[in-house]
Amino acid sequence: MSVVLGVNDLQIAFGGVKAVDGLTFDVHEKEIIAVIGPNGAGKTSAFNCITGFYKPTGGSVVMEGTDITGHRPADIAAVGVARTFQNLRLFNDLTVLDNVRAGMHLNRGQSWADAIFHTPRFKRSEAAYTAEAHYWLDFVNFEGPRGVPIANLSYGQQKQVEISRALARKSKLLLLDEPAAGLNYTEKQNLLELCRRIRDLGTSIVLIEHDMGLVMELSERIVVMNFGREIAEGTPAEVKANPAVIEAYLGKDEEVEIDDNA
Amino acid sequence: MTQIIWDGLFVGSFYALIALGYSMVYGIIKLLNFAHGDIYMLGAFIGFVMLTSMGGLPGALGIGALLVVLLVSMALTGGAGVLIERFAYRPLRKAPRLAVLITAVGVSFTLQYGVSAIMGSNPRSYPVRLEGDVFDVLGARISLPQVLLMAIAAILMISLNTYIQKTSTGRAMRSISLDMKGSLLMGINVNSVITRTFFIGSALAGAAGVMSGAYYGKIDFMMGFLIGLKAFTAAVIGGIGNIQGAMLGGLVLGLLEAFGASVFGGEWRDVFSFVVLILFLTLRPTGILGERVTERV
Amino acid sequence: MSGSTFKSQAPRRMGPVAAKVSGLLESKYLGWIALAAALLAPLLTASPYSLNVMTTAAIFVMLAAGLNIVVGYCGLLDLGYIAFMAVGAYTSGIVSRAFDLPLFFTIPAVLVMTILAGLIIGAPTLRLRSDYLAIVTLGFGEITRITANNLAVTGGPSGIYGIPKLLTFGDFSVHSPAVFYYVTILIVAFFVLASARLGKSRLGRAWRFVREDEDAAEAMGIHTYKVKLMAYIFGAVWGGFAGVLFASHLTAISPKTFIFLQSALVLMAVVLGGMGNMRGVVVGALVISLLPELLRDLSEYRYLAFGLLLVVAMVFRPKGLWPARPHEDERTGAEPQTAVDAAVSRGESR
Amino acid sequence: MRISKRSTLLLGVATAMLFATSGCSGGLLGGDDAGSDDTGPVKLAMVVPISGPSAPSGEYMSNAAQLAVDEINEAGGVLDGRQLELLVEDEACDAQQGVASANKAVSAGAVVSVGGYCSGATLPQLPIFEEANVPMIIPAANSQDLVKAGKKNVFLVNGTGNQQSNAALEYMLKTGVASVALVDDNDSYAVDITAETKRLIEEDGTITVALSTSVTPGESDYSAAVRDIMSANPELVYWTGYYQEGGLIINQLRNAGFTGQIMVADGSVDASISEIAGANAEGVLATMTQTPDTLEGGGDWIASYEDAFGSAPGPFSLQSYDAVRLAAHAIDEAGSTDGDAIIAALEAVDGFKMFSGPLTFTADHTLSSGGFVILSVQDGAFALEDDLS
Repeated sequence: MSVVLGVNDLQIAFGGVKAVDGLTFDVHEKEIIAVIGPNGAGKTSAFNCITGFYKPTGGSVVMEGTDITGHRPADIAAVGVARTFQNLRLFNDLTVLDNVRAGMHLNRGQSWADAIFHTPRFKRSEAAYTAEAHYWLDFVNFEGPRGVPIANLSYGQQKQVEISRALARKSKLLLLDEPAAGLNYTEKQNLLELCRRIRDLGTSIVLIEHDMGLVMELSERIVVMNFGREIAEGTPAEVKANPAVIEAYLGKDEEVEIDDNA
Repeated sequence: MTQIIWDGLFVGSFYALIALGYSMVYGIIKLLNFAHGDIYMLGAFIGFVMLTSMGGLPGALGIGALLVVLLVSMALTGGAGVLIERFAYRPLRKAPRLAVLITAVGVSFTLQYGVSAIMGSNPRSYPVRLEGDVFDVLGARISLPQVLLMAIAAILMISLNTYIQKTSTGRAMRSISLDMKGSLLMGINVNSVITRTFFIGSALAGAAGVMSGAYYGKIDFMMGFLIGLKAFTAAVIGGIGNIQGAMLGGLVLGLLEAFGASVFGGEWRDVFSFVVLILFLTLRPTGILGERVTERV
Repeated sequence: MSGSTFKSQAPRRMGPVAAKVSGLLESKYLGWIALAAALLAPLLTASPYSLNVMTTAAIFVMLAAGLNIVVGYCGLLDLGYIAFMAVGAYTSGIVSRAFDLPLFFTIPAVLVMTILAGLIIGAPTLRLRSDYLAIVTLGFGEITRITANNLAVTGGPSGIYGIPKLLTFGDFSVHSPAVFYYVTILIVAFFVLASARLGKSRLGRAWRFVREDEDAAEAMGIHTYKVKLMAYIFGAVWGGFAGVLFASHLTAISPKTFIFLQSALVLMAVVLGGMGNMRGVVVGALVISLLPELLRDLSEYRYLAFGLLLVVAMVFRPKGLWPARPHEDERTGAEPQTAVDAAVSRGESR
Repeated sequence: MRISKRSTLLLGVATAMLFATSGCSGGLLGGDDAGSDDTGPVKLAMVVPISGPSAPSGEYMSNAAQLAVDEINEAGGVLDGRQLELLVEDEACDAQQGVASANKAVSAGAVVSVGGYCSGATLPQLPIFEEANVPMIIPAANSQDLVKAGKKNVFLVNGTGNQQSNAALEYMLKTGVASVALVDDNDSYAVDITAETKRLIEEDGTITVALSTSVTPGESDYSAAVRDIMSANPELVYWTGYYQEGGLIINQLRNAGFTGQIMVADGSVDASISEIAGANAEGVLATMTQTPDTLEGGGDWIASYEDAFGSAPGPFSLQSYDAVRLAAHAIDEAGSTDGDAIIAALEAVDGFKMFSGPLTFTADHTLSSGGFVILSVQDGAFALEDDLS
């Protein structure tokens, strides 16, 4: 299995505080990896470094052989990294379809001149945008209205739209920041199934998640962080048995059993 | 040469007084209060109305009367600032930044043309004028009124600085500017602190307005526009949100302008200061004294 | 399917008349109706005065359409927009007088200069925070005006007068007021249509994404800086062409025309009309430019009223009086599903 | 979209009704020759600032023009009994507004224009009046650009920048000034005078121009200009801008210890200048055409003006009054309201009696003699210093 993303000794500091301090992991093709850790462990900061929203103060990020360390987020997205955000970052005033079309921005297919003169090329391109947006909404089993502003949707539906938007990017790698937060049981089960279908498309997934049940069931490997450092990495079973992980989550000297069932 | 420095410092102290309000408000609620320059104009007109209505009295009382007028004008412009915050800005505290900025432009328009509607669009001349001896210091001609005005400006700025550093309100201001949500959680009455900030900032601008009227003699409803821009430039030079920075920035801009004007010619003076503003914003947006702030996603 | 199912979801409590008016305003033929009205108007009144007022209003509509790209679509507050109009007007004035050309032939030069102006103003400033951007554009607007005032090539403070006509074919000149009005209306209509269409394209969507959430847009691979620069350049070109029409209309331009007040008026048209909603912007521009003509006696108070209106509008309707109501049809069923599958398949993604 | 189709129809019907009710008055379909009416009043257009910072001047001008119109009407009007009517429109010192108002006046059927205060707003009006074949008698605006435009329908009854500069130079030579500083406010009117004065001084060669500089209007602090003047150390400072900044500069110059003479151009001749500069304005000289209070025999005229409007006349009141009288004279001479005939009559005017002296136009339609005199501030008001004769 070839390596899609290589994160090597990643570091970022804010005014002397090291939010991420030496994070290293690889993501292979068609792999689902979870990054877990207590609140403030530096998971989202790591995501932001990988996707270019923060400039790492050290280390490197390599995407399919291209060094993307410290590049612009847009350039990193263009190389094939898509992401969702911890708190939904949708375009609230725009329609559901427009939100999904955002993921297709790099498809091109029309120029501004095409738009002004409504050339056949423009019409074809717009039809393709719309059709593809519907395709991705269907893919995530979105059942809400599609022509209305995002703000009219339920939270669960908004989460679905955010994932379809990222999917529309058609990237090799998808970073999901707490995709299950705020979802009910059924929705979580759907998410689980969705992630697998995404993987089957050929996309690797890295997710930050607090729901251990979901993490254990879904991910092939788990990276555990605490205080910016990587304290463990391995299969779900290995991680569950790792004393450092248990300590990080529950403090010293306590027996712990991480619940398998979500 | 000494004359250039002195002139620059004198104008700079006006910039500094106005820049303080800009900077304080920006520091606390990240609002670029476009109408701030017009508060300065409002102060000048309030002073004008008071002095005119007193008839011949102020002339006889001289500087004492002027000081009283200065204080009352400060109180009134401070109140105006509070009202503006309450009715125009507070309802928009959570609105998109664009909406707030546009509101500020609207407030500025309202103040300018409100004063123009009431007082007429013609320039007015101040009934009381500061006059006094001129003496020569190291080749610069320095007049008594200039010294007096700079002393008043200095006193105002020093007391403000003490207030911010030493009192609980001052600490609350600093804390809100660092973290508004956190301050709310810590039990700070954010609204009351913001109100005070607007009061103080506007009062200082009002003071500058009265001082300008009394020194230069001519006031008009557009007088706040350009100086507002300059004061903003000063605040940026010093590091916006930073109190000492605003004072420093005012003086620095005054000096830069004085030298710029003597090098490039008076007609390019404003272009010169706008270029300074743009250079600072693009090359060092945190100003001379500001700290680098990382914006979080 | 008309898509009325979800349209009715929007909360609307209005009587039948209001509904009819609203239906009319949302009609997709509204633009054509407005154009027809503009073309028919001179049949009713064609005095030099009314033609002048209508021509001025049309040019103002064009300015508002341009600023709407920057402020409405892209969410960048530009307080010095009139500078672009100045660049266009001065370029065409200077070039046409220097080479004794009708203004029409200065268009390439105007294009180059306005794009340059957009780049010069945009490139250093578009990385700034939005409020800094506002004040820097104000500064640039003033710099442009003062520079025009100070330079000899721009005619100094008296500006340029005796600007040639837009176009002359032998004896026939398009400068008789009525003909010029029609030429202006057609040009403005084209630019308004073009900006409305841009708004509904890939680029227009990118502008809105940037306006709504810059970070999310970046994460989607949208180079926000370039996209903003594009908005600036389009806005600049619109403003520049409005400047050419303006120069041709007035035959004289001077720095005094390009003061901050003018930028603020265009901004008001955009804001009051409804940021991002091209129809609203056109209405806003017409109101701002025609109202003072209708209420000449109150002209002293109009700016006060505009200022108050701006504050009130923002406090109670932060998106403008007639904001864009995003809505589109649900699935039309026309999408060729197999073609989508093909497009979606991995190979074509990059 | 069912609703919209019906409303399209509605709008169509409404438009049709509008057409039907409005008839064809003035539309492209009907005749729009508004000015061809031979019996009604003869309309004179006066486009002057009514709003904005120059509004007071506009009032001085429109009042005086109205006074002349009333007097002429009382004496029987023009063209054997037709009354004159004055249409006052706002220019607001703004090009756009000026054009709109000029068009409005043309639409209303004005046959002669007797307005024009701000040169910047007057220049773009030239083509409009030219196209409508309406002669312009411009009472106040006097930029050289108006002359340079070379329009045959344009006549200036105020002295031009060139004549003002000549008057300034004449006085400087007369009083033996050796060096001058020229300061303007970067406005077209002021820059025009500065440039012209500089050219004349350099041509003449006896006086040196120690400094020529501009300030930005609308500010309070002019220390940069003051510093430059102090270091150039001229014997006379000639300020060519308006009184608002003029007052400030006079004040700041005197406070900085300037002891030489200060002279201002006609834009600064306003009572406000001594309000702003206070005692420092005493003795300030001005180049100015005659104002009623400096004119011999102006007293009666002032009295009738005050009678009619309850306030004293101001700058350019006289010129406006004369412009209307001149217009009436030309219309009578021409025997019709035809533009070409009136222009011919104006060109033929020889020794028409005006306040500024007998009028004959030069080839470029300016006054043969500008009538500029030197005033000075005495006890807070401008008074005649030297009539340069």
